[in-house]
Amino acid sequence: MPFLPHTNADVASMLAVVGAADIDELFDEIPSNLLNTGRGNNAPAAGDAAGMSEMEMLRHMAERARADETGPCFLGAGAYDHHIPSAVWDIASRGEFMTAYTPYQAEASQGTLQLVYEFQTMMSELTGMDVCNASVYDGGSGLAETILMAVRAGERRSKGRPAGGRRRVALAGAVHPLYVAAARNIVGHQGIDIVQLPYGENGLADPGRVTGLSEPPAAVVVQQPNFFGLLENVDAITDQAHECGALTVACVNPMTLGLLKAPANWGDGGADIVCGDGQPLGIPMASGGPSFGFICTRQSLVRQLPGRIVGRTRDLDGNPGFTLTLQAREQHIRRAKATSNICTNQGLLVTAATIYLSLLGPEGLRNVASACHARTRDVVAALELPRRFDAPYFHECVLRLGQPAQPIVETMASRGMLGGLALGPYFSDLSDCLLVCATEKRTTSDIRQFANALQDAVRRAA
Amino acid sequence: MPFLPHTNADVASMLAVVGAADIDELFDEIPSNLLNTGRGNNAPAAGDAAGMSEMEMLRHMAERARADETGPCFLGAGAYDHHIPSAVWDIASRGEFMTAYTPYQAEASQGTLQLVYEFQTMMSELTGMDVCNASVYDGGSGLAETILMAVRAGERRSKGRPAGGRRRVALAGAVHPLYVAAARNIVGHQGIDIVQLPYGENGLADPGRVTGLSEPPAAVVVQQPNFFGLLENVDAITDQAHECGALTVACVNPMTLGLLKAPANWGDGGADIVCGDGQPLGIPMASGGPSFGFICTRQSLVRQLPGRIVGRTRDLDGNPGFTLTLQAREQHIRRAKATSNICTNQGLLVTAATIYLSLLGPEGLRNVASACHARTRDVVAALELPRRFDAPYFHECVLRLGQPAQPIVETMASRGMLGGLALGPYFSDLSDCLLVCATEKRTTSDIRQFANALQDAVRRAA
Amino acid sequence: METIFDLARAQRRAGAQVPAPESVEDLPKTALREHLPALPEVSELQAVRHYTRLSGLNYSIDTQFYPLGSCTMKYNPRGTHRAASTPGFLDRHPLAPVSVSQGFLACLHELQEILQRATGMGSVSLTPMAGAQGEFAGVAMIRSYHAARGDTGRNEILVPATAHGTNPATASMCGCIVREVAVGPDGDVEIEALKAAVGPATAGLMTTNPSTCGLFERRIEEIAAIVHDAGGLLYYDGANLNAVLGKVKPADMGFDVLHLNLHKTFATPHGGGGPGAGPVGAGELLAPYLPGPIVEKTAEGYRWTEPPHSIGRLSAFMGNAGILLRALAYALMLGSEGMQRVGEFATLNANYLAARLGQEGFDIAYPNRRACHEFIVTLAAQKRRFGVSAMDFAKRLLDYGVHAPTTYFPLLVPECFLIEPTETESKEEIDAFVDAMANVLAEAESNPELVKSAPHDLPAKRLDDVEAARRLDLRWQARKRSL
Amino acid sequence: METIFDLARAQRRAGAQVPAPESVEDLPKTALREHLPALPEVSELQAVRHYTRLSGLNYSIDTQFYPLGSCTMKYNPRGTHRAASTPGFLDRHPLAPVSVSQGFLACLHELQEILQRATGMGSVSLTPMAGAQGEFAGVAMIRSYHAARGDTGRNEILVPATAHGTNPATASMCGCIVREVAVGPDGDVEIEALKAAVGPATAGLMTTNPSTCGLFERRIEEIAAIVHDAGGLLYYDGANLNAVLGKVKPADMGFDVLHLNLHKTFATPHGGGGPGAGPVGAGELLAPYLPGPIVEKTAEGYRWTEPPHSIGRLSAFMGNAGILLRALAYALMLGSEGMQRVGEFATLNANYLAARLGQEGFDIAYPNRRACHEFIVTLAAQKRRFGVSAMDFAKRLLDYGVHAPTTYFPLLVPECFLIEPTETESKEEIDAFVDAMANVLAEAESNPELVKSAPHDLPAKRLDDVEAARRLDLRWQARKRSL
Ligand SMILES: Cc1ncc(COP(=O)(O)O)c(C=O)c1O
Ligand SMILES: Cc1ncc(COP(=O)(O)O)c(C=O)c1O
Repeated sequence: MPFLPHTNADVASMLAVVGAADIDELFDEIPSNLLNTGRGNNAPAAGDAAGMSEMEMLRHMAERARADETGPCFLGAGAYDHHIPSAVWDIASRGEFMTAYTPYQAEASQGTLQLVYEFQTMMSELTGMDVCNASVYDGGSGLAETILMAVRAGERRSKGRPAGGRRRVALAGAVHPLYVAAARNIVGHQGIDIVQLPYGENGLADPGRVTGLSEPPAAVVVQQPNFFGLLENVDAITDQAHECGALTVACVNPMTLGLLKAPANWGDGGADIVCGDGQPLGIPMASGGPSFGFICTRQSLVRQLPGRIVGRTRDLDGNPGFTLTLQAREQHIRRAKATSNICTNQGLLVTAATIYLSLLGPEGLRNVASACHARTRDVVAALELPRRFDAPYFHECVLRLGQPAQPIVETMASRGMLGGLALGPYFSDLSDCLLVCATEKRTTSDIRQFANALQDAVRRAA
Repeated sequence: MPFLPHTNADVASMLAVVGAADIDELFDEIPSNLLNTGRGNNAPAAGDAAGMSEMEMLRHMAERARADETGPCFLGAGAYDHHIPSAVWDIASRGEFMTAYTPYQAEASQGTLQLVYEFQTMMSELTGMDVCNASVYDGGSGLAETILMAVRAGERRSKGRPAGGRRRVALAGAVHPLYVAAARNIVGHQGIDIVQLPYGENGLADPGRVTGLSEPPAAVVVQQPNFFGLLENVDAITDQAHECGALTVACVNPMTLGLLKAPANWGDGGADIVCGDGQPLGIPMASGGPSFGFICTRQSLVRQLPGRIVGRTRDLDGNPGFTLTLQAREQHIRRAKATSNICTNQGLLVTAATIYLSLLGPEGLRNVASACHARTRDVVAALELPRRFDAPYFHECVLRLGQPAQPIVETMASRGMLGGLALGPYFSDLSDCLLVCATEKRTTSDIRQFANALQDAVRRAA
Repeated sequence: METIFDLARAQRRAGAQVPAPESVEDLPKTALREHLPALPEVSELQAVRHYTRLSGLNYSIDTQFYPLGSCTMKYNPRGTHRAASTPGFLDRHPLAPVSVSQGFLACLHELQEILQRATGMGSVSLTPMAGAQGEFAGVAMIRSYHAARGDTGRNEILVPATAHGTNPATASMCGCIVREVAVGPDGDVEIEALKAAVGPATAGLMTTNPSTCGLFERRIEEIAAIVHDAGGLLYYDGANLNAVLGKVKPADMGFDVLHLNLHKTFATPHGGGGPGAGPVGAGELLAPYLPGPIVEKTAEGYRWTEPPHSIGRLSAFMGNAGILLRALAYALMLGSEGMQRVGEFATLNANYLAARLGQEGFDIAYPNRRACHEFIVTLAAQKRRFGVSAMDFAKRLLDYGVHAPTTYFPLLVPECFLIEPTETESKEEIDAFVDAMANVLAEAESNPELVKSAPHDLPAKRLDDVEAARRLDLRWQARKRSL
Repeated sequence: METIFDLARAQRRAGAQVPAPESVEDLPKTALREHLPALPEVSELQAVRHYTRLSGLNYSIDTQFYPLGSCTMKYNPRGTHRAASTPGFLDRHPLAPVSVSQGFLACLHELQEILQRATGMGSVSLTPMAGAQGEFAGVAMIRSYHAARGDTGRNEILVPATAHGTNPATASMCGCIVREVAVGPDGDVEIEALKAAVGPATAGLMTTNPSTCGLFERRIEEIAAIVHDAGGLLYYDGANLNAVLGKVKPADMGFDVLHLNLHKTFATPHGGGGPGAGPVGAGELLAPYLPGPIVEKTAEGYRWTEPPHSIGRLSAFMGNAGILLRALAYALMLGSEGMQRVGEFATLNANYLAARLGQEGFDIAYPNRRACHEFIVTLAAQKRRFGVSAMDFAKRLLDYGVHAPTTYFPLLVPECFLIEPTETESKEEIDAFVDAMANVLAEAESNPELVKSAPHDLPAKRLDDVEAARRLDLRWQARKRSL
């Protein structure tokens, strides 16, 4: 077996200490009818019983990986092909970060703990909020956790008062549909109701709709930029939500905050909770995971915040140091009454994002954001296709193909190009629409190549 | 500039301390006619004056790298496509190994120093010799250093006696021709003469030829396996060399020593100096460099050994520790009288090789060696081409194509396959011969694919 | 150590990482921020040096023995990291069409089959992103099953008193009520207590086996029968599967649904907090409720599918795909024989370590039971005699260059250490740990203050958790620079 | 720390790395070994943990300020490592046909051009594998040039007394006789001594500029004229080019041939001892003698070529190709402006540090000269007054978490430190170094024993070099296990 250090001599002397004749004897408490004593009937589907060598395994995996390589990516929709500085993963994959457990023993985990404290600071700076947690799983499930948090917070505020829509949350219509699906599937089990406000002809949520709801919801969720890449009227929505006593939940792409207004500054009062997916911050797309979700909030709501939080404290000598804090909210202490069941989170990705943000700095992040916008502008210009919505877009844009988009995407794929997302499966009224995206990595020649291929595919299919 | 930390405020305060008005003033000792005061006239050929971002640079380099990707490699001839365990470079490229200097401050370099001590031990075990240096540049220049060392050693032994062939070295005919070229170009400047003994019809050196030389040389150099992949009669050659008072120099592929007799055990007396290239030990082919050369020898010749050597010693508390030793042989102390001018060597590759050998262990290295031999046997069987030499081969073999080999190699390359080495440019009598090689990485399907393509190319060209 | 913010200076930057600026004149001013966020402004070298140094302050598997019970801190093979880092996988967009995803889908399908075989479950869904999310999926499936049958009164989830915190927390998140079932002095669930607890409100029972006490629940078949007879279903928390991998299949024990912690049993690195992956497996009854997407093999190739009554997706995309690839790579290197040996040698190491510690005078919590892959030592006697707590002991162990075992879990056993050496540690490492434990024991007797004020040789002295929670300091503030 | 051999046990192995055995029955028995070599037998985790831990015992740029004079320990950008690690480069066979090597050849050609522009030399050969091999190539070229002209009596190489050891050693390896030329009290070569030294036996002069004293040789043009007039040629040792990169071109100073240390000026990592790369450049006179191969651009693409009177190849293949790719990547990121700023800011940092140390009471060896990218401090006064040597000082600095400067080089200045901060270090790092120096100075006065017995906080106390050389222990021996 590849990873066992035991020599025959070791086994013999260890068994002697234990007082067992053989290893099988160590399993003598297990009912024999349950015990699999033969070898090999758990065989993996590939490879023989003895297992592959690392060389064979890598060849097997590399052949498969090669089959999936494609050309330049113009697909976004929640996962973005950004440049990742080489230093990010050279450092994040150091054994000391990658093979440590959750930092329960603070004195032996100051590296990870300080880094998370720095991460919390950076995310607070980006969103303008007071605090950030040390990650939840991803943007989709993170939205669910955020909704649960908002409902809890709402219930605390409305204690004594009639329940009303306190277990209902309103979502803007153009929140990422896969986030909405995940959130529904999770919060539904606590009887929380999600209502979606339709998006208007311009692709945006109508702030007026918020106050128009029969019962004011616990929270209003808006995504900026929204799923269509458009800039919502976040100021008005925030104000309307607050007006009807709801919390404002912002779902954001943290990369765009290099340029876009921090949610804390939305409207008069600012968003109350900010969530999102950290993938754009130095995380490879990697089929969507591992990435990480994050939740930021105001100091007043910190005890409702799920997930781990690191605090600065002092050691016996009075020197500063870092430790997990507010653990009394967590499942291992609070059990059935915890803010969430989350335990293992996405720590290594937080590590990468922290290094990424340090390397980019304020100017770097702003320039990445502006380059993404500029390249998308170039794509829209090159494609010469009508835009479906006329609100300002950031780095994704919905274009009308005048024919079903799905076959076009397939054609592009057969030429090794990720040409965007066909919106039909998500919004039946948009089946002739393509959501395209460009990041700072796309070159003029990528864009030309893409435009030619897409125009050609559209022409042939028409 | 990408890697400068200086803010304008820093520059101003630093200049104030120095007492200079601006940075240009710091260059006021340089004759102004030499000084380039304008910007940009050292422009790299690509990219603009401001330099590329890392993202742009990586794209530029990746496009070029992609152009050179080929299919399975059946080319050897001194560089071999072996499996490298992932752990090797994950660890060797840790900043603490990769960005340290030569371990001059021993107390701050115990990591590298202990590792080199372990390396010296492993190489001594493989070759059977007493000591190994901490690397020379590569196999080719290392052979030159070895010849210089042998001549020095010979001169010391023959002090007072007539010089004879003491500045002459005999090389077996099938030593790697590029090693021979490098060695000639280097040792020639010290008036050392290299004679090459022709290889026989069986591709091997004739041991009888050694004693047949008019004047006994300082040393006889034999490569095992030789350039043609054949196993030389190393026992007889060693004995013959010793008989005529010459040293025996073994040039070896360290991977093969997992299986082949250690040079220390050749003949009755064993080889006196062993050199070679460490590339097969966990070093990527990387166009031939960086790899590393090594030289092992007997204790009695250690003061003639060029390059760095690490010794175990004690610290002030009496605890064991490691340090560079025998520095009095080296250029920075001995200057014009040093054993060699080498200073910077190939330390990081030694690091990788040490980790590689630790992961492979005796059994692993033996199995790699036996797999290389077995796969080459499979290739020879699959190709159904006549062998040029009938002596036993190890993991390279010379096959006769019955037509010029160079065009066949070109045809194979145009199909993205490295089909072996055409021997014509190196040995004019072998222009219809192809040197093929297979490592443990070659699969049955690789070999089938190769055999089909080669047979097809041969058929078409015939 | 200074924070990255302390190193920052206005206008400093890692220039090679900053793209050229572009005009955004066309964007509405109201959408833009007025000031740049105060992210650190450092040079590339400063960032590299800072985070490289920070890494050196951690204990990790790659640098220390790490016998953290319930966490299975085994060797994380570097090859699996490389496999998952292949560009074709790393650069794959999650929504790439199936036609250009056959390699990735083949991998997932292969892993599904491996996990099916290893657990005996007929179907597996890989999407849950950690153990707790797997648990959520499982409980949600149980609820959906009952609901689909119109059996709407079942809203209670039973857990042994020793259950891991995620079990009750998950049940709550799924809208269930949690009932704890007592565990007897032999470490097994009390059958009578269980019988008393089940009833028409019972949705199911969640349990690990081996239990969080490191003991094999010997009457598991009887337990399964009781729950099933009461109309409930059985959830297997697979976090402890390492002990019996390849030896016992959860399906054979009577479980209906389970999750596995790939970041434990399948050696994917824990990353200082994650990521993990918590695939769920189900038998015939619950398979239709599995979360999607699942990979299906058809004559035309692999494709995504959703089980007919799926509880739906739990994440935006396909879970922690990169972790799944690592687990597959690991399983392929193990082969079926290797998989069986995992459980065998994890158990050998644990029993050997328990025996050695017993010889050194430590109290093993369940001395008459076989240890599985982990076991409990209670330091209650030492606490009583020397005033040295399990936490003190743990902190002092750090000074000996080993990570401490899990402390104060399970809650049942006072002053406890849950110790899990894992199968990839050598006898010498285990012996060195025994020596460290024996030394600390001697110190506890001769110099308890030394132990109570530990650690002494780490980057920080004992940190004040109470202070941390009382005076919350959760982010660096510019004013601190002047301190 | 235990060696890897101490961790080994018979029959232990890293199984995933061991291929299946194959028969070698067909090989002659006499060619085979009888016993397996005693390589370490360890598990994969043991190897990973051992070497990861060993790495932690090193000081390095990524973890410490490293002002090692003459070594240019600047930041090694991680992006250049990634560029060179692209599979198309990493897996490229050195003898791959030119038709499948156009990407690689284009890179080399681009680097040749960049180095030509940076040095003013018309031709560059990239093959030398380090500075010393570049020097060898250069001296061999000079010899070949004279020989080709029938000027056979020229076998003397002149070097300043302060020359780096590789200069005289190289001259000897090339079969030349070395003559040292005195350096005056102002740090410049003594013109009169040079005039006396040149003659019909002069093959050439080797020198750096800035010199090993960190000073710009002001009369370099006069020196060049003297050597040229005597029929000799000028070799530029480019190890110190960082000081004037983009500011002064060696060709303009009158040099005929040079080498560059890419592992210094071009930021490729030193790797704990190497590898480096020492490309040689030559003007019209010597270009025909450059070592091959060189890359040429033709209408049909790139190809290998040999200069007409080449001194021939010096290595089996194309030098340290991977290092060349890293240097190219670095140069591309610098751009021409960045290249110029290298010299400027290296010089600024050095002059600032020299000024600060002067203020703290240290003796700058050449106080009336501008420092270039490095400068010399002499601790002769401290040695005299406190009995604390430069070596003691160096060892004590290590305790402050900074690497020591180069000690006792150049030989001319007693008790010297050659200090080179490089341009990639921040003012704060430099200030912290000044503080450390000042502290050690205070300690030297108040508690010289503390300094003389340093280091105190490193993995080893002061190591006994004399013992190491007297009782040679160059490899681990099995019997030591019992010690
Ligand atoms: C017994 C047990 N169950 C469940 C979990 C939860 O798994 P995760 O941390 O992956 O959410 C853990 C891990 O901490 C565990 O030890
Ligand atoms: C001034 C000087 N010349 C030459 C060399 C030799 O270069 P290398 O070590 O690359 O052989 C060095 C480096 O140590 C040096 O500092």
